[in-house]
Formats: sequence, structure tokens, C-alpha cells
Amino acid sequence: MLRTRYLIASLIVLLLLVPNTAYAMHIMEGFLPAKWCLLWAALSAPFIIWGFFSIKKIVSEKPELKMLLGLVCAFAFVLSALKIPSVTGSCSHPTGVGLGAILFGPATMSVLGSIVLLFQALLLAHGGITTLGANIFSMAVVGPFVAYGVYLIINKSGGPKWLAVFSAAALGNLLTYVTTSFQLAFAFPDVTGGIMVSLVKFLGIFAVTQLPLAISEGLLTVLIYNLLTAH
Amino acid sequence: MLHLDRYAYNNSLVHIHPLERFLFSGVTLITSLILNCEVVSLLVILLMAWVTVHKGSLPFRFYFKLMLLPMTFLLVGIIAIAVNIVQETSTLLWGVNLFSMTIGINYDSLYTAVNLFLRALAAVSCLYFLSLTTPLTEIISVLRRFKCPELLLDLMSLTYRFIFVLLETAEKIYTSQSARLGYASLRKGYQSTGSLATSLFVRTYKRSLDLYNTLEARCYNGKLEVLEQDYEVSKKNIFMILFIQVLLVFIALFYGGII
Amino acid sequence: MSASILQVQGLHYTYPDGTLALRGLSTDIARGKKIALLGANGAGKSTFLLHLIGILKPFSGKILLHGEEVKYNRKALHNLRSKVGFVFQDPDTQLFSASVWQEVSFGPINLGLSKEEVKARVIKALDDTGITSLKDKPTHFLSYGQKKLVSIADILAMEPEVLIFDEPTASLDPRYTKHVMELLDQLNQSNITIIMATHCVDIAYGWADWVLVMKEGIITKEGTPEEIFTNDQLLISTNLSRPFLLEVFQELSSNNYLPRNISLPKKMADFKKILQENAPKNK
Amino acid sequence: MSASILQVQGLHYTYPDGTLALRGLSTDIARGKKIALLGANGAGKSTFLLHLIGILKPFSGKILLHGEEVKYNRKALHNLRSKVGFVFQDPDTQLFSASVWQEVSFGPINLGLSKEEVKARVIKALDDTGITSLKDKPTHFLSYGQKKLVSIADILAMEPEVLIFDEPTASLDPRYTKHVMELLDQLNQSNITIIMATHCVDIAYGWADWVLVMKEGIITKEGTPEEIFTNDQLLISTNLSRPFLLEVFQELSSNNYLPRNISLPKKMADFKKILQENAPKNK
Repeated sequence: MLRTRYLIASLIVLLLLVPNTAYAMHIMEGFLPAKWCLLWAALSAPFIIWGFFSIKKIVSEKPELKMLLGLVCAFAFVLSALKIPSVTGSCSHPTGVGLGAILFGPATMSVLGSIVLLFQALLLAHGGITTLGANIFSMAVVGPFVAYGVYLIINKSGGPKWLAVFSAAALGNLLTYVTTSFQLAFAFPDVTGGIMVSLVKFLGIFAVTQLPLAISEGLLTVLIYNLLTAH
Repeated sequence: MLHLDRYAYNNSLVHIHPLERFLFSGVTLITSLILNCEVVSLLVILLMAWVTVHKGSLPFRFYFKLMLLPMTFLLVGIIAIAVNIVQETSTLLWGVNLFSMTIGINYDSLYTAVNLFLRALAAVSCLYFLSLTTPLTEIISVLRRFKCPELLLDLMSLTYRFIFVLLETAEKIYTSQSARLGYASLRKGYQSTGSLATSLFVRTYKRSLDLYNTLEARCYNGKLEVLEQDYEVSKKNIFMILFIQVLLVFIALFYGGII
Repeated sequence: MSASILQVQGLHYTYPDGTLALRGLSTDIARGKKIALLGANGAGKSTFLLHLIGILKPFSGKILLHGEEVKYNRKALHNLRSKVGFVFQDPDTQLFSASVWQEVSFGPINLGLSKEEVKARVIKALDDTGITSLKDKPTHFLSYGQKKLVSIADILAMEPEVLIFDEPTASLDPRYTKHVMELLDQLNQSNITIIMATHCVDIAYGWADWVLVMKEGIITKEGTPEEIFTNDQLLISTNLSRPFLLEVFQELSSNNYLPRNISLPKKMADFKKILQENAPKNK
Repeated sequence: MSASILQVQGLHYTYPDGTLALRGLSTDIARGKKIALLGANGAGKSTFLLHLIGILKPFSGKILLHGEEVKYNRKALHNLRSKVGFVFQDPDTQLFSASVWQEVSFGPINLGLSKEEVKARVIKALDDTGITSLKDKPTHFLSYGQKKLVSIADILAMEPEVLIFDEPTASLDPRYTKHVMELLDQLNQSNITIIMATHCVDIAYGWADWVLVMKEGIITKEGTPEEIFTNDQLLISTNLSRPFLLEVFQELSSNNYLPRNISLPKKMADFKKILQENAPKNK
């Protein structure tokens, strides 16, 4: 029993010391078997196509928005490279998923998020090309749509603005990682316990680091949102 | 911070057609992923390291450090996969009892973990070859050959260019905030980061309007069309790429006991 | 009026936020001149220049290119912008591509030229600005001065008849300032009309052969540099200082160091020559 | 050495990309001086200045504040930055708050002062820079010159002992240039040591009482403006031009317009006085 506690404790310490946890949460290149790569890519495709056509429509109406969207992509990339002080004391990187979804809508965000993920893979070696589909699904599909949905629900039900923004960003962030855990659990079920046990393993590992990060991102997004509306 | 980008322009493979570099990386990546064989993975890791470091004249130390970058994810991931609930305690290599269950590593789970470890590193080394030898502008031009929609390519070109502009701006704002003690405590750090992001966003918006004007001044017609550089496709290189793939398939079959 | 390449008649413009920027600005841009546009921050210089390439559309008034009124449809604007080039102040907003070669090719491609012609133009523009060696470099590795030269090559490759520069030497170090000013002279010698907005009266005085002074949304005065910079009342009312060379020269003249009938020197070298020719014989 | 406020000893610094920026830079910053820092682009001026506020940490070498070595922990940096202020070149990168008032209060709040004290400091800083009337304006509404003044007020509100300016007059029109230079003199008179990096030799010559010349990562020479700017060999090797005033003055002296024993004029007014006093009697 002592050994177990020691093991779990050291695992937690290890995870708290791990830098760049937000990046580490992109599924790395080569980690998923080929069939899962294809499946997640196929599941992401409709959202990207939807987003692509909605962007195409926007740009044909207002051509200057193409520049804006390109620059916003660059902005999201830079934002994700910012270190934000995390509640736990270590540093993390915001995903910007919630903010983007609130400002530009989830469909547009799925295309922009995909480009950001591609650039992170190629320029920063975070994430990968074969795992791009899976990462897009969690970070550029589930994240923005959850964030946007939460934002709309709280807004419509007359909740305070800050709560809507906070919940959107925090849940957008958190659900992204829950999705990643699902993706890993599907691909690597526990030999005897199956997918559920595997899911508990991955969720357990990432919850330790991810909960405080989700709260950090929520707080930061409220701050940015307030400042933006002040401008 | 973008060291990969720096090397993408300063390596000895820049004169080779980007399409060849793209294919070498991409096809080998797919082959090794599909074959899913430890020996192939190991060979791909060595091959890519040799081509990137030796042929591309990149510092080995840098390449080695880069290979360590995904280790956090990889180690955490494979530990989670290697450690299972074990019923058949006879195959157990290491384990502990917890709540009347045995949790541990057995031969099968260890094999899966090692296989995954090598496969992931092989794939990563293919990706690194592309990142370290091929600037994004060239990757975009290869995507153009593959008929990727122009709108996406335009967005990617703009993103790539302005990442550097905005990074520089962000760095300057950060510096001026630090000079005024903006990160002196956690709370101040939050507020400073928030105003940094906001200010950067407002500036991003303004920049996009200015950029549109400067493009309009150059007869912009909705398409960001530019002249691509000319390269020669080398048949020999294409043949070599295919040959390597065939070789890898044979090795996988041989190792799997089929040949 | 065949000497005028651009005629500007009674431009009025108000920004969406209500700022009144131009209040009936008129002037003629003569072909082949080197024109300096002076005026304090906020006098409306940039607004005026953006009208010259049809980025802004005046509320009233009009612009004539080669005597023909500029219409604000796509074809007419295309024609205007193929004749009038604009080098923006901050190269970082102008350069949109990460590759120098691609960047410079953008303008000529939009002109609808053939691939060979575009290539030839890019090569020439890089050569004229002296940055051929940068053609394979990514934009983000360049120094500020180098980016400035790329932003000039951008426009040169379109072979315009008129070139507009907004503060071309701002934030450049002395070496690049010299390079850019020499380039401007060279371009002018190859028959390009140049309009340069600047804060630096010394540069304007030494370089220009015609000076436009803006104040509160109109060209309050135009003339040769000698006329403009010896008009003390104008300089005071528009917050301009006198060029250094002129200041010293006039002080020397009025204190009898030099005879009165010497024409004003425009460059340091001229001034030195005058001093040597008129040096007192005895100690 | 109590006259030195900052001592810099053998700084070495290499950027992460491998660019060698400082190669053993040493100098002393004397209290109460007006110091100009000159050097071509790429000489390492900005890198050096960023070391003075501890934004960059040298690979070897050290900086002493009031004779005590600066450590790179949170507390020591806090102390350093509360004593040494830095006004960046481009006010657009320095201003990030929505209103001028918030902007200027950022520094004093971070110093941990009481609310009343912060308020008093902001009011004083706005007053000193002459922009009290802008206090409720949003920063993005201001003209470039006004933003520059706000960026100075930003730092003044922290009441530093040393003030560093990076190209304070770049892109300013003559009126704001004059305003800023007068402000710098005023601040110096209230006993603040000022370090100004500039490309403009004319401004450096007329304003500074000590000049540092950087080349390839070290201070290659320092001295009074007179010493530095009459050293032709130094000027050539560091790509600096001679100040206009000095150039003309020396030309006049060598051509016998003026007697040889007159001390060099530093400002236009001095020069005019010399000319008037030595004017030839006859025509």
C-alpha cells in the first residue's frame, strides 16, 4: 500500500512539474493507430467544410475580413505561446478556444483552430500531422462548440455576462481535454478493464493538471473580454 | 522561439524540390504508421536522423533536444497504457495490489507500450524532417499543387507572415510591462497578461485594416497570387523515396515471419 | 496642362468618427518632379495621400489622372493604382508574404502580366533597390531597413509613373536613410514623379524641387524649397523649423560674411563650395 | 565611486539564435548626466539598454546599482526597475490600457503605493509632461506625438533616478521633437540621470554632456560631445556623420571666416552669437 501511495504521489508531482501542459495535451505525432487517425479526420471534416464555406461567404461579402481572419489565426497562435501564470504556480498556455468561439462563432473557429494546430505541429513540434484530425476534433470542434453553446445558454437564460464568458472558456478548455482522454481511451483500451477503465486512467492523469488550467483560462478570458468591450 | 523555422531556411537541403522533401517525409510517415513494426520504426528513426542531421547539416545536439520535446506526453501516455488491471497474475512483470485488484505491467502491455514508443518517435522524426528542412511558404506551395482551396492557402500565408509580426509586438509589450513591474506578483501577472492579449488583439484588428489598404494599393483583386520559385524535380530522388518504402515493407514482412 | 500628371480639385473628406480631415484641398502634381509634402502631425497628409491612390473616396471634389477624372469603379481604380504607387511608412504592414520573392511578385501579377514579364520585373526591382541577395530570405529575418527596401521594390516592380512615399526615412539609421534618399534620386532620374511626405525639413529642403505645405486639411502654400523655407511667417504658422543649412547661410549673409547675391545652397557640398570661394584672403 | 549610479562591468550576451550582441561591454553611468548613446543599427544599443533594467540577463559580467551588484531575483529586479525607467521607442507597444489615466497609473500601482500616492503621482506625471487635458481620453484616440508624451508620463510616474529613452524623437514632427527635448532637459534639471539612444548626431551633439559610442557589442569610445565629434577617425569607423553645426563651424574656421581660438558652439543660438560677435566690419 505504501508503494502505491508513493507511486501516485510521485506521479502527481511529476505532472505538476511538467512544463507546457497545454501543448503536451495535443496528441503527439504517431501516437494514434492509422485507423483512428482516419476516423477522427473524417469526423472533423464536415465541421471544417461547414466553417470553410461560412468563411468563404463572409469574405466574398467583405473582402477585408480575409486579412482579419488570417491575422486572427496568427494572433491565436501567438496567444497560445503566451505563458499565463497558473493557479498551481506553474505556467500554462491558453487555448483561446472560448474567446475565439465567442468572437467569431464556432464554425469559423474550427477552420482557424485547424490552421493554428497545423502551425503548432510544423513550427513548434506540438501535436502532429497524422493526429491532426483527432486534435482538430477536440480543440477546434468540441472546444469551440461547447464554449459557444454554454455562452449562448447562460446568456439566453439571463445569467451575468462574466459567468457566461467564464463558463464558456473554462468548459471549452476542459471539454477539449475530456475529448482527448476519450480519444486516447478508444485507441488504447485497458487490456482487461476496457475503454472505461482506460478513460478513468487518462482523465485521472489529466484532471490534476487540467482543472486549474481551465479555471485560469476562464479568468483570463473574462479579463480580456471586459477589456475588449471597454475598448 | 521558432527555432525550427530558422533551420528550415538554413540547411543544406534547401535546393531540393520542396515536393520531394514533402513526399519523403509524408510517405515514410504513412508507411511506418501503417506497417506498425518496431524494427521499421527503429530504422525510420535512424534514417530520418541521418538525413536531417547529416544531409541537412543541422547540429546533432539541437536535433537530440528536439527529440526529447514530446517525451512528457509520450512517457505519461505509455505509462498509462503499460499499467493495466491484471487478472492473470502469472504474466505480471511488476504490479501492486489496490482495492482487491492487481494493477501492473505484463508482457503484452509492455510490448504495446514499447511498440507505441518507437512508432511515435519514428513518426515524430518524419515530421521533424519536414519542419527542419522545408519553410512553410514551400509547404504551402506544395499544398497548392495538391489543389488545396486558395482561401485556406491565403489564410495560411497570412498567418505565417503575421505570426512573426505579432510575436515581436507581444514581446515588446511584455518587455515594457515587465519594465514597469507588471509581473511582480501572480495577480498583477494575470492582469498584465490580460491587457497584453487585449492590446495585441486590438492591434491585430487595426493591422488587418491597414494591410487591406496596402494590398488594395497594389491592385488586389481578391486573390493573393504570387510567383512561385522554380525548382527541378529529380527523378532519382523520387525513385529513392519509393525504393525506401518498398524496402521498409519487405523488412516488415520478413520480421513478421511472412517471408 | 499636359505637364500635370495628377490634378486634385477641392477634395473634402471626413472620417467616419467625425474628424474633418480634408477641407477643399487642391493642387497639381507636375510630371517628373521631386515633391516634398510637409505639415504637422494631424494636418491631413496621410489622408490626402490615400486619396491619390483611391483608397479613400472624397465626399466632394475630384482627382484627374492625365486630365481624366478618376471614377471609383474597379477598373478605373485598377488603372489609377497601376500608375500611382504607394510605399507605406511601416513595412511590416505592407509586407504580407513571408518570402521576399513572392512579396515583390504580387503587384506585377495583379497587373495581369505574363509569368516571364513578372519574373523580369521582380528581378529588376530587386536589383534597382540593391536587395537581390535577399531574394531567398524570409521576410521575418530581415532588418527594419531591409524590409523598407523590400517594400519599395514591391511598388517599383509595378513600374508606376508616380511614386508616393510616406515618411520613407522614419526609424531608419543614417546609412539606410542615405541609401533610400539616393534611391529616390535615381528613380526620379528615370522619369518617375516622386511625392514624399516627411517631417524632416532638412531632407525636404535638400532633396525636393517643389514643396507642398499642408495645414488643417488644405495645401496652404506650395512653391520651390527656396520660396517656402525663406517665408518665415509660413514656417511659424505651420510649425515648421527652418532647414539648418538655410539658417546658417542666412546668418552668414546678414552678418556680412558672404556677399548678398549668392544663390541659396541646397546641399552641404554646395555650401562648402560657396564658403571656399568666398573665403577671406587675410587672417 | 559614489558619483556613479550604474556601473556596467564586462557584459557578454548572445541571443538564443546565436547572434553575439554584447562582447564585454563596460561603462559607468555618472549621476545627473545627460548621456547620448550612439551606434549603427545592430551595434547592440537596445541589447545594452535592456540589460540596464534587467530584462536581459548577461551571460557573464555584472551591473552595479549604487555600488551594489544587481541580482536576478524578483526582489532585486523590482528594486532595479523602480530606480531605472525605460521609455520605449514606439509608444504603441508601450501603451496597453484603455485610458490615459489607467495607463499612467500602471507603474505606480505595481510599486505597491497607496491609492492616494498613486493618484498624486499620476497627476504630477501628467502635469510634468503637459498632458493633463488628455487624462480621460482613450489611448488609441491620441495622435502619435501625444502617445509619446503618455509613454513618458508612464515612466515619470514611477519617479525613477535614471531614465532611459530609446530614440525619443523618432517619427515625431518638429513641434513634438522640441517639446520632448525640452522635457528631457527639465527632467535632468530635477536631478534625473538621462540616457538617450539616438541616430541623430545633431540632437546628441546639442543636448548631451557625455557621449557613449557603441560598435560591435562594446562601448568603443566615450567622452564629451566635443571630443567624440571632432574625432574623425572614430566617426568614420562607426559610420557616424559629423553634426551639422560642427561641420559648418569647422569649415568656417578652416577658411578663415572665424578666429581659431573660439570654443565649439553646441546649439544654434551659441553659433549665431559667435557669428554676430565675429562679424566682419566692412562689406
